Amino acid sequence: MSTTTPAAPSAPTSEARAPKVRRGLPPGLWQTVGPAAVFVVLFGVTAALQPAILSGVGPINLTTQATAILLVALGQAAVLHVGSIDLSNAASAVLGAMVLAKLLGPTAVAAPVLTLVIMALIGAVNGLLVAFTQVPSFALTLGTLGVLQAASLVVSDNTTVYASANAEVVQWLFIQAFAGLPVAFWFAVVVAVLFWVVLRRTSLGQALTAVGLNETAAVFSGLRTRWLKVAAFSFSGLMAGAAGICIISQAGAASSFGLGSDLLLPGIAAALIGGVAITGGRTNPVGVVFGALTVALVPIAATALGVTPQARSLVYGAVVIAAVALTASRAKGAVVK
Amino acid sequence: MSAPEVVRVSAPTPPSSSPASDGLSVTAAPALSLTGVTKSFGPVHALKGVSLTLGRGEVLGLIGENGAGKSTLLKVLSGVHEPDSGTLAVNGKQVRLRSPEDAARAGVGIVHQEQSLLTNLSVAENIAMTSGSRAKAATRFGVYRWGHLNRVAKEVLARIGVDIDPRTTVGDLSFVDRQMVEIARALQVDTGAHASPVLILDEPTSLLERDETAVLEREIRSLREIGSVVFVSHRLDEVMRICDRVVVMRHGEVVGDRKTSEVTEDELFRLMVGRDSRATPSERRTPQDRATAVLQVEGLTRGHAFRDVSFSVPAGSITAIVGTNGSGREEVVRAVFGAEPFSTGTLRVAGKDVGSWSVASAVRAGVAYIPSERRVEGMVGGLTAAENLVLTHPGASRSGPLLRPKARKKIAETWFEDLDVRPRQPELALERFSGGNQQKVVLAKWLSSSDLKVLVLDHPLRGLDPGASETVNAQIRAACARGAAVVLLPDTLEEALELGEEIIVMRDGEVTARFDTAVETPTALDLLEKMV
Amino acid sequence: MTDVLTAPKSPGRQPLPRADRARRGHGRLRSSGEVIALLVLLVVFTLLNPGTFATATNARTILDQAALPLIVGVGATLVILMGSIDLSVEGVMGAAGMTFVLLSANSRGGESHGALALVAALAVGLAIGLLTALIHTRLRVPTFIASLGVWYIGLGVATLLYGTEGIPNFTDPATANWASRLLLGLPHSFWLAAMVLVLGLLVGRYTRLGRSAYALGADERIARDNGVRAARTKVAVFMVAGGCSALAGVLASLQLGAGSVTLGAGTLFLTIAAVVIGGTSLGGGRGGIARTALGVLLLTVLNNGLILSGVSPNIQSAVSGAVLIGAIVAAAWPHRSRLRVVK
Amino acid sequence: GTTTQAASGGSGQQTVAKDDLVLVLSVINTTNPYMASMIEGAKSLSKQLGVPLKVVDSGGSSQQEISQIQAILAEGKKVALVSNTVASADAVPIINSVKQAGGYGVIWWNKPDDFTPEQVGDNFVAFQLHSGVDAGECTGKNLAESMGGKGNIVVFPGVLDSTISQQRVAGLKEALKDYPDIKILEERPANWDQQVGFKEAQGMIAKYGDQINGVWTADDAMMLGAIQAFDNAGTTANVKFAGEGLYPPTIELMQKPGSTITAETFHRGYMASAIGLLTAYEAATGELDVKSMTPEQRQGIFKIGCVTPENLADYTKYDADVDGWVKGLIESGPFNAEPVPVVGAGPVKMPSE
Ligand SMILES: Nc1ncnc2c1ncn2[C@@H]1O[C@H](COP(=O)(O)OP(=O)(O)OP(=O)(O)O)[C@@H](O)[C@H]1O
Ligand SMILES: Nc1ncnc2c1ncn2[C@@H]1O[C@H](COP(=O)(O)OP(=O)(O)OP(=O)(O)O)[C@@H](O)[C@H]1O
Ligand SMILES: [Mg+2]
Ligand SMILES: [Mg+2]
Repeated sequence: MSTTTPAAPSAPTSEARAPKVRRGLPPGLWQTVGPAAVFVVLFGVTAALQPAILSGVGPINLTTQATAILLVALGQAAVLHVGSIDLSNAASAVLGAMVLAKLLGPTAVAAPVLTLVIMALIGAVNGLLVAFTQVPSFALTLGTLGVLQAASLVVSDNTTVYASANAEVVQWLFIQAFAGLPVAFWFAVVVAVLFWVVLRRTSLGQALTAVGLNETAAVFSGLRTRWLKVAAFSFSGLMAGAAGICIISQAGAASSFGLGSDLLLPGIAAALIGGVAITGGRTNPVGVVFGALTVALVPIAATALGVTPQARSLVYGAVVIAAVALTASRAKGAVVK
Repeated sequence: MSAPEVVRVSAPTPPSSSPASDGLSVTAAPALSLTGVTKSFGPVHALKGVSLTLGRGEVLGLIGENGAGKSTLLKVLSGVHEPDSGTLAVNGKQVRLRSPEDAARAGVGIVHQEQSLLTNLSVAENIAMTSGSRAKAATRFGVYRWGHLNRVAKEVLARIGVDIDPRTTVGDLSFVDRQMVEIARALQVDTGAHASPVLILDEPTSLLERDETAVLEREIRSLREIGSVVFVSHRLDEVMRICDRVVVMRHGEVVGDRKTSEVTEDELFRLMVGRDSRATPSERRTPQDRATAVLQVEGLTRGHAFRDVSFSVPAGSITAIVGTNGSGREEVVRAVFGAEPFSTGTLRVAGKDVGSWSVASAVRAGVAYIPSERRVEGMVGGLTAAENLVLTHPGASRSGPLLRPKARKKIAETWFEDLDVRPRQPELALERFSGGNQQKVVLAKWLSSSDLKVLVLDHPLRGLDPGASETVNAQIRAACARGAAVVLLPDTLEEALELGEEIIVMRDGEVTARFDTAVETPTALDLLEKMV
Repeated sequence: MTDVLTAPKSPGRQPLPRADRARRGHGRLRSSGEVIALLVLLVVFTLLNPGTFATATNARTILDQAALPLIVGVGATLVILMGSIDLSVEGVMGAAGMTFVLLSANSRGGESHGALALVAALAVGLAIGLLTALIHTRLRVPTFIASLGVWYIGLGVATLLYGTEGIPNFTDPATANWASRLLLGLPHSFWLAAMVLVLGLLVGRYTRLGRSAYALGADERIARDNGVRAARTKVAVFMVAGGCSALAGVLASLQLGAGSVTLGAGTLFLTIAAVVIGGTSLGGGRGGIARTALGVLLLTVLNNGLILSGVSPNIQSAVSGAVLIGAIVAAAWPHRSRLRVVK
Repeated sequence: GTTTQAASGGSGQQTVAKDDLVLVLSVINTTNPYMASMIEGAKSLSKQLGVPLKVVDSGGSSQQEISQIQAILAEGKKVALVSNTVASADAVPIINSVKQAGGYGVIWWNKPDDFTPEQVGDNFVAFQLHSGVDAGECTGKNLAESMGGKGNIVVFPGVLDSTISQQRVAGLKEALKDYPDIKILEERPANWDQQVGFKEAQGMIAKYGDQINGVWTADDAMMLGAIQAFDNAGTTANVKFAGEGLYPPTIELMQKPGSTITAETFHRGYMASAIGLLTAYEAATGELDVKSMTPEQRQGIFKIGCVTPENLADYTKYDADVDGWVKGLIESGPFNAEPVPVVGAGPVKMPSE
């Protein structure tokens, strides 16, 4: 009840409280370049303190780390774009990795494709439940998170699943390089660019945006809003499957609590640092690329800055907040919750 | 109806202490006075040196086209905006209103253009939520006194003749009741501390049905006893009936200040729009064959909402449905659009039976719907005007799955010219346009269909100024000329009589009368009789 | 994540869906669905586990285990009622719990500072809540991300406090056993939670803070225009939530008899699930603390019952998840309509 | 295109000058006593060898673990690394990046079975562990003995997908074959976590009450949580406990008269990290010729101490002088130091069911 804080003087309307930062930039410009700028600055500082990161394996490691994060973040961005959230995508990624590891032996080259299809279908189930039973996605995907976790325990029989046969089908993704960076990363970037094209240049994208900005009006405009939501969740599942492929490509094995199981929060952070509005309708997938790179850079930067291991999560939290504070798209006068 | 007489007749005798009831002889300091108030939003000069006074016990009408600056002026008066320059005096004392709280403390209460109740809280709480001494009394040692709150709310509501249980959740109230709660809340500024409180009403009636406004009119007139009122409306007849004096604004300036007893509606109209005549009603068309109608509704029923509703609309004809709030007419047209379900009955569009009906399939069949709730249902505020325009019927702005921004811009520019949408910036987010201009864009969004068969208009002129109303009406007629069947839920009976080739009257979910205006000429009274 | 019924926004379109009317009177327990579900669970588990489920010992266990999510749930509900969310729960629990242990008599040789330890732990929670709120209100960062960052910050603080020495255990046996000692036949932990719950109910129903939270959740713009001090309310509510989490951290360390950075692991999602199952809308404005208490009991009984029934730990998360899905789908079913917008 | 990895296969062992070398220890977290002990051993070795040390805190996350190791590799120094991996599969990307950066790595506790040092080459110097089966057999036997060969026990394994936990449980079951009157009531995975151990034990107490005569846990953190739950129920005195790893609080409890902790094992984090780092260091500097290492040295199973209340003091004496023990290790080499010499070559054989 009693507040001991110097609360902001209550202003009459929200419009009057528009932030005073970034005056002088044309509106919207910062939202576009902000995520990239944040990354470049953080990278610059790190490189200045630790020049080795610029050469040799530094960029490779950074992009290798960023790839899986980027993939789940793109899926998350699609779901956030229609105003929902997907808390189950990391669990999907792990399950996807296990499915892939099990399929590689019998189906070889077809395995990655099958994995993507299966994971997209799982995403679609999430979407169907959200759209047709009309429940909040936050709660629903919290439930599917539990189900998928159990599924991965069952699929893996509580152990680590190894991709012993035909591992080379996916291994090259992080071995082959283009312009000095792993091919897998470029694939993810291409997905981001395609996603950008879909959002900005296609009617599907415009419809998704309409749903995110005002779902009721989208319904009244004759858009098939439920199927659009299903599409967004399917894309999230698909991207989780792609992240699963990355896990097998990198580690050759997957386990329920191993690599990929903690991609949820980094994925959300990457999307938000990439300028995705958590309220929906405002997404720049290219910004998400830089969001993912920033998230992957934080541990590296912390090491370079000599932060002790004990203080690392503190730094991580502070950077996430600062980056989002700098890049989040906040419509002028909009209520932030 | 001659307005001034009505005012005189129903005006309560002013209390002897306040001789200013007719706004003529202001002896004490005026309740409110403004001098040289300016307010700009970036490049938009919303108010350019506005001066006016409001006498004690006076009801002042404020009219003007959309975007004239009325709402902005009222927001200055109620502490929402601070003026860039100019002064403000309440009861002769110069004041600075930095927040709605300041305003309430100074005795100024407001009912905003948009409803501003918290639907999840009780009536009593909403009434208590305004700041000022009442709100302070609502708690003791920081603890809510529910009993006290309910008693106060009951009193306040009783004063405007409303009997609502103050414990009801506002979301459960009918729209009219909510509006009454808003007024009751705004009235609370009168707490003995204020000799002459000021109540500001920004288009309180634009969302009400005609007959519902009668209650409000009575209340507003009786408010003269306890204070002064500023009243905004686009309905000139209403202004003439209710107000003692009218101030006309145009482009952020006061262009006229007249006593209602000395002015006519036509003169006010001229002042508002800066031109002379009002449009003449179109000629009647010949009756058409209803058997081949584009839209055929037969025995449509859904629970208690509507029962056995039948009508048909031929191509190029307008059917107006009138009825009071709760008559079920909105539900019927929303069912026609697929936005709400119906349990039995048939719907035929262009001769084809419609089985499983949804908005998407309705749109594909060529049905268009202009909702009354523009902001929520009609437009995606965050998209640009151009994007909104082509969202449903992309036309040339799309080839296959790909969008063509240039073609879109061209389409939008054409429509902006045709409908005189201002500003002429189709690439601006639609939420940044004024309500009237938003409505024009929403209209264009549906009219741009190459295959428009049925056009459903739910209060298309709500909140529009007379000039904009004419543009919209012209477009409705143009759509008819192109062969669309129009279903119209008009704002006013006059509108129905002017536009409707068939007029259907509904009450309590059932059709109570039909008039074919080609063969008979009903009066507003005829319609009203069947409505209530 | 907002849950918006379009109907109330459409003036003139009355009456509202009937189910919505049944929900009026927020904060009051009107929804029988959850109560019935709880009763069904109780009956089913009693039948499945004769002699073990319906016993005084098990009742105590359930109440002891419900204590943590109940305490956290009070704060979380207030935050969610505002339409915000507080993800920092586990970080706050870690930091506050560690503070408490290190200021009490512990195996690292720390001396007992008595009540100061409790005060300091609560202060840590309040400070972290304040931090979240200030990041949110001043920098206009959505609470989701502000509290996500603060979650990490809390964990970082806990880790720094922990340092590199061994586990700090309470050395005073009276302290180490406090949580589970009985008072009137029920464990202290439960009485503590009950106290917080009652306070929370009073705050939600009778104080300006609680009512302002409801108002902000319904429509922040309107609430502001009606004189609700949005920033102040947010700061206060987040501090209350931080305080609740801190108290939960203290209780968790008492239950455990030791400090641990990951003391709160699992509490966040459990609590949010309980809030949602209770029927508080994630969009804000609707629901209440009493409902959350019911949700907590439902989930605690479910978990306890599943263990007693010998459900394999492998699929326990699936069962909890499926119950969560089932509960929210069942709750949402009557409200379904073509125009309902849920995010 | 080019490849991001150095050519695989048996690239020659390139020795690294001591000045270019940095020791790296990656631990799962910094707050578990075992992990804290690993850090302590690594610090001591670093000091005594005069080589700098970097500690990686994985924070329980594979993602963080790998990215931080790669961040250190990106700094350009050659590493001698020991990783206690979060998940066994993490060993692959960790070793691959170490190899690519020309460093030398040792993995402790967890790795995929078919990912062996011999197969990767010189840069994957060794894989080391204490046999979980040995530990399970030891504590299982001692617990059963202390219960007089009969009664009911509940079992708390660690994280479900952990190999080491599965080994320990298998060892326990193997030992219990000799005690047919001891019955396992239920297995409840408790995630290596004291809090989870506490909660799961609460559930078991509610379910079985006085039927429980013994509690077997796959490590001491979970045992301490379980003891707290039994303390709260007031039944600690009636129940025998078996733990693993002899944490400092366990020692205190065991030293108290009437302690019911009857079965423990002894091995130390500082020993593991020092052995591992010394192995990697010696390979890096050329002191150890990787090609001529025996299978026992490349996939070493290290001895585990079997502790009862009676022989407790024989083991606790080592903790008093960590630096001294590390000094001895440097002298004796990584594979022969008491009480943890190599006793066999991996992989650990699971007892047949
Ligand atoms: N917050 C604002 N920011 C920018 N421009 C504004 C703002 N408020 C009002 N305006 C502009 O000020 C002008 C006057 O608007 P105002 O809302 O006062 O008109 P109005 O007379 O109330 O019109 P209507 O009859 O449509 O309600 C318009 O051009 C409007 O665009
Ligand atoms: N962020 C903004 N930038 C520019 N103009 C704005 C902004 N926010 C609001 N406005 C303007 O504020 C004005 C007030 O809004 P409102 O929708 O009430 O308009 P209005 O003029 O009253 O329209 P109408 O009566 O036709 O509904 C609008 O004209 C709108 O253009
Ligand atoms: Mg206005
Ligand atoms: Mg208006």
